[in-house]
Amino acid sequence: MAAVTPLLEARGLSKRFGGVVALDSLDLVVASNEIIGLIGPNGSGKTTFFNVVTGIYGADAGRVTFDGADITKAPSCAVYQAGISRTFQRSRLSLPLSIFDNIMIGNYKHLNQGLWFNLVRRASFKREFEESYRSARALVEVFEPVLADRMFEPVVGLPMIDRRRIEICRALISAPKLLLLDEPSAGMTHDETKELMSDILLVRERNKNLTIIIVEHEMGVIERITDRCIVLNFGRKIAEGPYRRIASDAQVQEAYLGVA
Amino acid sequence: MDVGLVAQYVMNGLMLGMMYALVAVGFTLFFGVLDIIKFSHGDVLTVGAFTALVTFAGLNALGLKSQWVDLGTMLVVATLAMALLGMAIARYLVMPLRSAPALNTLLITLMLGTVLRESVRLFYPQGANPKPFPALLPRSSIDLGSFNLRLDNALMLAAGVLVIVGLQFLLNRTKLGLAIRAVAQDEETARTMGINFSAVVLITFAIGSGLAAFAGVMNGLYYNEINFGIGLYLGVIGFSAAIIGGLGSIYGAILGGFLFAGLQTIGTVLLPFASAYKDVFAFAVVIAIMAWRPTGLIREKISERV
Amino acid sequence: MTKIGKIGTMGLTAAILAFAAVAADAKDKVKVGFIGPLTGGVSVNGIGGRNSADLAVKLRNADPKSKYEYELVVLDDECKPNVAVQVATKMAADNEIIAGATHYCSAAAIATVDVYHKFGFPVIVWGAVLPDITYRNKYEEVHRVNGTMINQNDANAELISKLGYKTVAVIHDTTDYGKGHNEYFSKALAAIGKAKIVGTFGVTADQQDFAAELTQIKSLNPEVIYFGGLTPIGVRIRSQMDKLGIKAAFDGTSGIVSDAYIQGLGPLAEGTLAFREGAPTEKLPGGKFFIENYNAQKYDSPPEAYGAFAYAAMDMILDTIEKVGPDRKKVIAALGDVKNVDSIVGKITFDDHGQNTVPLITKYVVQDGKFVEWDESEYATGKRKLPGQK
Amino acid sequence: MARKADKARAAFWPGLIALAAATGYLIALLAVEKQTFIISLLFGGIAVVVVAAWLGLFDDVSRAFSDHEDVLGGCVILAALAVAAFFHENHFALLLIITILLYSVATLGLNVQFGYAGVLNFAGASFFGIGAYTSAVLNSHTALPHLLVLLIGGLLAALIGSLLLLPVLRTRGHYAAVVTIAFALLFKTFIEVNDVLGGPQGMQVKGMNILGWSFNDNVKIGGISFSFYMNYFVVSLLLLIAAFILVRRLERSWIGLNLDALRLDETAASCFGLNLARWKITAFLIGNFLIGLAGAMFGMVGGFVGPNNYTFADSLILVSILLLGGIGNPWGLIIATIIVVVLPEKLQTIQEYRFLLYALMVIAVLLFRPQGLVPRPVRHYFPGWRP
Repeated sequence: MAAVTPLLEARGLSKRFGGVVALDSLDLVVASNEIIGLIGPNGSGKTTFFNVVTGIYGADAGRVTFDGADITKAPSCAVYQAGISRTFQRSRLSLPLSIFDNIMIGNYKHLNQGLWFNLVRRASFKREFEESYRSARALVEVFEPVLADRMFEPVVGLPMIDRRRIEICRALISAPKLLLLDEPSAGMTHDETKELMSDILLVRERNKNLTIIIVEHEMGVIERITDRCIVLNFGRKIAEGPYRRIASDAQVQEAYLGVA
Repeated sequence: MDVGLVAQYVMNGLMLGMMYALVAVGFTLFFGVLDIIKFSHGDVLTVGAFTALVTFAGLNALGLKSQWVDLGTMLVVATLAMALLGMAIARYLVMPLRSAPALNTLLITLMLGTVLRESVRLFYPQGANPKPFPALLPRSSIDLGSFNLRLDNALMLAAGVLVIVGLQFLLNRTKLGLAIRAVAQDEETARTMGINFSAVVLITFAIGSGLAAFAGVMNGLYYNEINFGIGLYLGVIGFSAAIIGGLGSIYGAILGGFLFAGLQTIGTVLLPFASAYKDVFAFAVVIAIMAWRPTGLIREKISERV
Repeated sequence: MTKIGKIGTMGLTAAILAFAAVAADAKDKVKVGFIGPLTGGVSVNGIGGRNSADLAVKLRNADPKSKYEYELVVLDDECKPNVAVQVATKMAADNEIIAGATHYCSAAAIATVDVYHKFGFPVIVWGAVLPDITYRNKYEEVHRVNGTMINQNDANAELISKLGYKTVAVIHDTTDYGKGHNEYFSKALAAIGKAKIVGTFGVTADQQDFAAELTQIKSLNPEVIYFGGLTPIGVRIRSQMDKLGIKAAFDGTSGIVSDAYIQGLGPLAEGTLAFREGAPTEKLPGGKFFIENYNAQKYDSPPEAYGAFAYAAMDMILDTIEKVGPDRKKVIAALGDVKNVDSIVGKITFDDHGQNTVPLITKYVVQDGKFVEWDESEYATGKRKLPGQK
Repeated sequence: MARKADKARAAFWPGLIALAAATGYLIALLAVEKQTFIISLLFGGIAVVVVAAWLGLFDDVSRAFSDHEDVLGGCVILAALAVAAFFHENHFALLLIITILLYSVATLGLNVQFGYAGVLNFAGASFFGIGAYTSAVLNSHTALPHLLVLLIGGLLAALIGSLLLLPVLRTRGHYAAVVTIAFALLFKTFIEVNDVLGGPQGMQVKGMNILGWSFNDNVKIGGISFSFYMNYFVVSLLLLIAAFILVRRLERSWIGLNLDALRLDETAASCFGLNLARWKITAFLIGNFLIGLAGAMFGMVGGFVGPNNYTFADSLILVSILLLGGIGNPWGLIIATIIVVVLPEKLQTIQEYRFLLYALMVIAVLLFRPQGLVPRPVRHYFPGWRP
């Protein structure tokens, strides 16, 4: 994968919480159209990396460039505008809102946010609304056709798997360049996870230039969908490469199992 | 301005600050364990003061005349009664609303405050009028130039400090305190540690409300007058104090209390012939502080998992 | 509490039924109004006034010669301008109510005069003493049976000067009532020219802590503290004076002439001066008659200082309605020329502003837990001395 | 509400019937004077509502409203006119109705702030007061047209409100609460102690006057004479209609969605491009504008402004209206406003006890129906729209 242009690039990225070092001068390069598995034991800084990239935390040192632009200091909303969207470890949907609303939250940059447009020009607003409805519906249908008929029901009543699906739709609706998946399997059965993954791959089939970084504990998932893995431990990169190679790496096994 | 006058101002400020601090501490305790604002706190104070007054009348009816016995009994009765009231409030109004948005708790306790206040006004004989509160502390005073130090004020100040120190000890040195702090830190972990959550909450409310009763009696002794309205004002100020100090931090509450009193006093000194502006000044500063330190002077540790 | 609510309701129902029973012989019903502070710090005065007005109505209804069956509509102004405007609007807006005896608090009264004028609703003020209520505008709707604060402040200043005091600090609440007292007292004192005012402090009517003001006053070290305001803060200021070791004499106005003041202070009230226009109730022409009938009704609270005036105001309203019938315009016209009309507070004459002239001013001093007339007090005889009294 | 989102439009008539009943009830309640009747009327009303709710009739009503809101909205306006017509000579009843209308406008503003954006505002009464004082000052010292004065009242409230923007934006939850609480107390004290604005005594406000049509004179049309409050009623009703449409459209737009998103989860919202500050400011200013507008109008109606009208306690009344009605639901707000304004007024002859009963009532609602009387339904961008 030498010659591909880097989409996301982190250099010497560090983040400290009080005494705890969550990221320790991390270097990491992700090329376009890759699917990267970001793995490592709990507290090895995977989620922190996502939070730093998406501007929820500011980095203490180092820089992050995305698509050639420096986004180290960029606030969350700017990072999204640049084309990065994410899911969360603990599902963060707005429960009282409808499925459609939740997905539309993810579509902020494609919706006309002008006061005048929204309040006065209701006819054109209606047009935009109907378009958005169609695209959202189409996306949901990929994951679960049943949900597509319940677009205006609150998500609060839905099971975990459906919530995950909607969360992923929310992340995909804005057609991002980079998708950060934070433990999509959390709180789901093995089969559910499988199903979800194939749906994600399906979406990617349609949209070739979608790059994905996935944090996951289910090694089955990692093995199945990633082109390449990056292993973190105590905030530093300890290994990198295809899953097979990584799996046999001594350091990695030590990190995970604590055996030499 | 001569020294004596300064001393006088300082004394006024300290007395106010102490009372504010006592109220603020209550707010902070409740917030600590339940992340809620119990707005009836101020009116619990009122009820406490009136309870003490009734006790006093009762004792007189019994023919007891010793100041110290009177005072002691009044304090005990009022504190215990309010502790019970506090537990009742926690049990029947606050706990049931845990799932509801925080504002509902704020509002329900606020309405409860109205109920308490109105009840005092309506059901205490002539409750609408200011009531004389017995001066049970030795009133002898030393005149130092234009500064006159009254023994009773000094005693009250001391008592207040003692109570706060005692509370500190309770929270930091005892098993109960540990439990309370554990719950305040993280309810779930506390439960897993085998702490009886609701018991801790009830006890905390008991303590907080007891403090309010104490503050109420202090207030009565200081002004030698109580009326059904005292709680509302003290409540709001105590709340502001707890907030600027930083909710959940006892020190913050104390700091906030004295800070607010200080602001009011400074306000009066700065604007001598418009001392009415002192509250405008004080609250303006409060707003400024919130802009400067959005989570209070002593920052509350917010750990948001993302 | 709902229980109490219900009980209240039952009581009310009973009252209404009783009324119906009395009204068996079909006289026309006529509604008249009363407004006063029934809640809040000065509620005793309001309730005393209400009872007195109620007494007037009861006696009238008991009188077989009366043409109409009167019903008293009572509203609470809480002694607050804003509430007063609301209830005044409520009363004046109700065309069934012909006229009203209104307001103990000047701050409330002055805020409402425009309302009464707007709705053409005749009122007789029964307790508020601010001159502007009758004199600021020339509203034919507004009348007043009690005197204004001007005369009482003249008497006040005179006494202070006579007692040989040289320095006075003034505290007044910042409503028109307190400001008025400040204005007229200062004028009167200056006119005599014996004592001078060393400092003036405005305080809000619901203020709790006066340490700040009093500390400054202390540094000014006056012989007298004049207070233009009502009982509640009067009580606070007096007791906090003691806290700060201020020895000055406390000189109040009609606003503190109330049992609540003495209840509120206990022994500290001793030696407080106060002034009120009109003779003490028991010395009024109809005083004995009034007190006897009042007690006969077994009201749970006393008539207080202005009860007799409330009675007189209501009685005059009823007389007028009896004379000209239940019609606001006619009542206004009739009240326009009231001259030397007998009443329990003496002869009533309304000047062109509807103001009754009450020459007599009573000076009070608190002695052994009672408001005693100054001239009969041991302070006048010199048996006791006010702080700093020469 | 509409569980199985049936494709068919819901029936129209349940809404109409409910509306008619409500209108009749309101007229009765306002007309009755005798306490005994009022009490029985109240308990009767409560009983009916409870039974109807138990029979699930209200689901039909709410479905009717969500599908035919435009038509039914028109009917509501007619109903309001009918009530006013019934009391055309009764000053006080009209005043009450006007109060309801204007408080509704104010709470709609509060709703944009707290109900949608989640920005706490415990100084509602203060901004209301700013509006009222604006009209007091401008009407007596300037010759500005009074409709313009209303506008200025709103703008001024928004402007002064923006002084609080920095702390409001930086703080959250209870900390945000204290900012507005402090402001509420500051405002009241300030008005009280400074003489320029009349101090505790307040000020008189000149009545409204549009193109020489003086609102304070009783009107005679044909043989019928109307109370002068009728003038104010018409304008107030127009204000409410405008405010309602504004808030409704706001809710049913991407902006409404943004506000919900930032209320429910700021972090997630900002991860999807939301500029938190921008939308909080928008909501806060729009809200204060509406509150100030209502205040300015109310000042002219009441003819008097005083610091004690705009205390912290009054702000809390406004907030409690929000909770009673069901946060975020404009219809609920109006119902709650009617209750909160009319109830204490009608219970006044139990004078001394009215606050007590009123407080107990709110407690009961919070305990047994915390989501408010009329919970907010899930967002439908266009009433009756079906995929």
